[in-house]
Amino acid sequence: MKARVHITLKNGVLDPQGKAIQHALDALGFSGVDDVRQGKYIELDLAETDKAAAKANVEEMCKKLLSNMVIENYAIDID
Amino acid sequence: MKARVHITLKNGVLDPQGKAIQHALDALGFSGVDDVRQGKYIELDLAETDKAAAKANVEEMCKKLLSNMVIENYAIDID
Amino acid sequence: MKSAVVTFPASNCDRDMYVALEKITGQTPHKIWHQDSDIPNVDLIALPGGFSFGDYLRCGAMAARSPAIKAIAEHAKRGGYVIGVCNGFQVLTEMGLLPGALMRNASLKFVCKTVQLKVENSDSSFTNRYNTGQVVDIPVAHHDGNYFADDQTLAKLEDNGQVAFRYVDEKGEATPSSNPNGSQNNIAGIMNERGNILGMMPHPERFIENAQGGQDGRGFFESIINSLN
Amino acid sequence: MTDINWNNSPDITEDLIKEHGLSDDEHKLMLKILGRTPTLTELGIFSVMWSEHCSYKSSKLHLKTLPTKAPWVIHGPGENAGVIDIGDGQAAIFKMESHNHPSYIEPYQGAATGVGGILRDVFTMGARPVANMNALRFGSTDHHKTRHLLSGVVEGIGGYGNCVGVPTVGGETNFHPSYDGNILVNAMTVGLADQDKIFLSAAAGVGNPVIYVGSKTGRDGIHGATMASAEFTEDSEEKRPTVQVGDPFTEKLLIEACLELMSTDMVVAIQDMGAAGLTSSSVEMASGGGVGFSLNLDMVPQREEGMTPYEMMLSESQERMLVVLKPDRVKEAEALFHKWDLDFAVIGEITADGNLTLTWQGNVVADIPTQPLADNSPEYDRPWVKTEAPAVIDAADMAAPNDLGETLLKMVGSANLSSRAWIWQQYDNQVMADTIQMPGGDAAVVRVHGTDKALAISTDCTPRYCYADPFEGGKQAVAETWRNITAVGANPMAITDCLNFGNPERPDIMGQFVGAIEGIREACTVLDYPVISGNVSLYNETNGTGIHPTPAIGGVGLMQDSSKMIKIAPKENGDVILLVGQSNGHIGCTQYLSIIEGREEGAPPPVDLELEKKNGDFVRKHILDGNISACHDISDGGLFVSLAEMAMASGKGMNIALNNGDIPAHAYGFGEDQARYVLSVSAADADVIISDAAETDVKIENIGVVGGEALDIEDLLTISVKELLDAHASWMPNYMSTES
Ligand SMILES: Nc1ncnc2c1ncn2[C@@H]1O[C@H](COP(=O)(O)OP(=O)(O)O)[C@@H](O)[C@H]1O
Ligand SMILES: [Mg+2]
Repeated sequence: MKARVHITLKNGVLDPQGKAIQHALDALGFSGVDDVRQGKYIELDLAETDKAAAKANVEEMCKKLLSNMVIENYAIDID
Repeated sequence: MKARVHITLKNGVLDPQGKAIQHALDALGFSGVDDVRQGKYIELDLAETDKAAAKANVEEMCKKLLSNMVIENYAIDID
Repeated sequence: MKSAVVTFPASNCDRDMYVALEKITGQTPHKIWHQDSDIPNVDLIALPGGFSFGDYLRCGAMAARSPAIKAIAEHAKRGGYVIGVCNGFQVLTEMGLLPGALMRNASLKFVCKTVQLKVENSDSSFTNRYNTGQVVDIPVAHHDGNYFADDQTLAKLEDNGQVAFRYVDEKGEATPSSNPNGSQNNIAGIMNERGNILGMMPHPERFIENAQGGQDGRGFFESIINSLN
Repeated sequence: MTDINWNNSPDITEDLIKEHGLSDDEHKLMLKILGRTPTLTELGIFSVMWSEHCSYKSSKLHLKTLPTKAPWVIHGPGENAGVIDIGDGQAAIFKMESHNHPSYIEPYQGAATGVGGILRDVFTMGARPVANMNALRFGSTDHHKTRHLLSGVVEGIGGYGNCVGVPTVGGETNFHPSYDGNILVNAMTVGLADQDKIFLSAAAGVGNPVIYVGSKTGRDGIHGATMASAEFTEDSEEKRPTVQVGDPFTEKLLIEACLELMSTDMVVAIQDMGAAGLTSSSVEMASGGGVGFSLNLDMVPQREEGMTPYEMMLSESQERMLVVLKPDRVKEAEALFHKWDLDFAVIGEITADGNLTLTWQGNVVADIPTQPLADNSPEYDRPWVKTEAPAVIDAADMAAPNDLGETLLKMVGSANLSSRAWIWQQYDNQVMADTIQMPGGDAAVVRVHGTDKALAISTDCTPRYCYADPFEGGKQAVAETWRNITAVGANPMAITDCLNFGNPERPDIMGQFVGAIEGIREACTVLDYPVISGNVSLYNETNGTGIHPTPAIGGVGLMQDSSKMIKIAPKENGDVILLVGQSNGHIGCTQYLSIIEGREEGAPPPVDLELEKKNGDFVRKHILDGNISACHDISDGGLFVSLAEMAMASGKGMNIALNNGDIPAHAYGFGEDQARYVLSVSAADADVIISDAAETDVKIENIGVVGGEALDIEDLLTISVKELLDAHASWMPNYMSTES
């Protein structure tokens, strides 16, 4: 079973990487980019076969390690 | 219009981060994690209102800046 | 002063910290391996710089979940001194012992150079051998030293005098160009409310003798010794 | 002979052999050594072992002529790195290596894995790495790839070196159009060990276990020959990248684990898996010890599924080592590696028959006698033609610039002479807390931890000299490292070289190679400064245009008392500025000619090695006597640039008056005559030095004093130090922040 986790910065948290990308795109001549935010994308291969159990498990992982709750949000997809 | 870009390592390319995360999860007692791969997730706010045009534009950005075509793949969603 | 230095797998300033503490305290520091859950009874625990777990995922994240961490937190709870330098600062924020987070440098580049720091308040256990407002030279070397906290936290830090060091120019002004990483309010180091835990990005342990380029870092360690007496 | 039975092995066709780059003669030799047709795995092994990269077939003949011995040399070329005696039972171990091609393809990972590779060469011998250096050459600043390559390479070097905790303390950086299609990334590591704890790769002890430690093996870096194996791999959905990705975290663990292992007495032999990974490491260990290796490839830790023996043997996955242990110590060693969270696998044992025997899934897939494979590696005497010596240019034939001040400003703010702080600030140059001379000076200096001693390190090469005259250029590269090391007060001990050239099959290129080697040989001989390790990188060529010949030299010197070390910044106002050496206004091949006149021609400055030695020994003696407070050698840009650099380093001005006789001022000021130094000394010491110079027949002149806010050269120029600093500091940040 595969879990896909998106970790994004909370609103209001400064995103130096996103800002730098936006700047670089601009310099490369890409106009009309109003905002860029960079996050992390993590794919997990799980032995678990039950969807709900997998989700609960990955939720734990996010809280304990994968995301820093002070600055980040996470979203989990299981398939 | 929002574009979401996933940048992932090509198959077979070593992913030191993913490996380290897998290891850390294991050390925290999360069992049954067979593989972890880490990628980037980039959200762009675009002024463009035409979906096809936006996609073509972001595709260019991926090739020119956002992804490293030698070792990474990218995938674009527009909504 | 009895001290201990923690080593995570890819700590790389642990020896430097150890040597500095040994030279300045005249006592041999203890070594704590990240897997140890029993730690020695000491006055000060130092979390050194480096890359703990490769700085993968987030700097200090995996280190903050190591077996030794619980005991370190208990030591802090008992009022024992804890310092985190560079990666150690990142670990302390990841542990939740200090507020805020350290983000990628605004330049997105690793930065290694000597910076000027203003000692914001010489009342603390970590700064009492300096004068308030004194400008000292200390090197930085990091990729993620861009201090971030929400406005409320920031205001609290400032109001409580928890900001220990700030990046400044030679005149002591906290200007944008004297800020090596984009930190909010030019923050280089902070303390907890109780005043027994400090985290800072610059490396005082690298500047303890003139051959290294300066010795302004000594005062930091001497302050801790002083506050124990 | 063992039964070779790999039923998957394809027919070894002529085409397949061609694809593996074996010549007809090499093919015949392979058949003779084996006494039969090879399996695919064997073909792969022969192919990589006999590649230019592993066999040095074009260069061996000439490399043999280099001086490699001195009483203080413990191990010269032939080991993973060279070893010198630095007294008190301690040794310095160092080597430089190229990672040019990978860095052009993928600058970050190419440079990062280059650093990883050279670190392994050094710690595999038992040394703790204490300093990294990097010598970089990029294409023209106008070339559309240069910014991207520069930023990626620097980030990669920092990303790797910073994480493993080894300070990157210096290097050099040039831009020249000859590198447009072939950048050079040369990395050097210096390590320290106790002489009784130096480890070699020669295996011994029939029955001893062979251990694999470090990262798992993937399909990384299986180069040109990939096509041959593609049909045997499961997935072909996407073309496999041949780029290797570095994992500095694992490298750091590997350093600590290996050094811990080597502090015990468990190890018989140890070798990193460098280029050609498992193949070259096992062949070298076996042939070096005159034993055989029997390996069970099923035991190799693998990152990917369905890997074939061919792929496992040719993989260039990083952060891996091969160790032969004493037989009863496997459990202990395993526990040690597990403590550091590293893979540990017994993959075979030492055998008596001298063969590399590989089994996989119950079948023998290769069985090669290693001695003939190693000993019979091809050696070519490639035809070469001597580079014709260019005519000497006379500065008197050249118009003088209108404004010497503006000229100097333009030079210090040029691509090739401006500050490299933008680069070195991305490197942790202080970790380990023993760096006592950081980038920006003549040589980097790191203390030998816990002692009064220190090592001085410098990498140098002036490719434009080498292109004009490989022999003089080769001499100059060696002499410049020697001079830089001298200028900080250290005693130059030995060098490593990294010889970057174009296609050796072209006689003119081969002539450059031969000429440079001759020059290096002569310089090392006269300066008593042996070559103890090195690396050759050929075929740096695109569309028939080769790079400028670039024999990068990495020199290491020793100081007994690190408190005597000096830097380039004058200390006190009123100090006297002395010029040591003969200034002839040599203008050919200079930075002045290139930057100001846009010309690259003429003969390079000749290098009088006896004079180098005399002047250098004189300067060093006075540094060690405590008579000199700052010293800077004169190289790129000549006297005026050296003076400007000293003024910028101290923030103090200078008042200089020249005695240039009938040499035009611009030639005197920007000429690049060799064997020269600028000293800053107290007035009292100046008398001592000048009278000693008279006695020892060293040419010395008092040219002025330190003071004021400007570099003032009487009748010629006045520029404020601030203006100089602005020009010098801003070029690279400005360049990197503008888009191509
Ligand atoms: N790529 C680099 N990395 C680190 N330091 C560098 C690099 N390139 C140049 N430097 C440093 O910049 C200074 C000037 O370099 P260079 O002009 O080559 O010195 P020199 O002429 O004395 O050999 C030296 O201290 C050198 O170590
Ligand atoms: Mg020099």
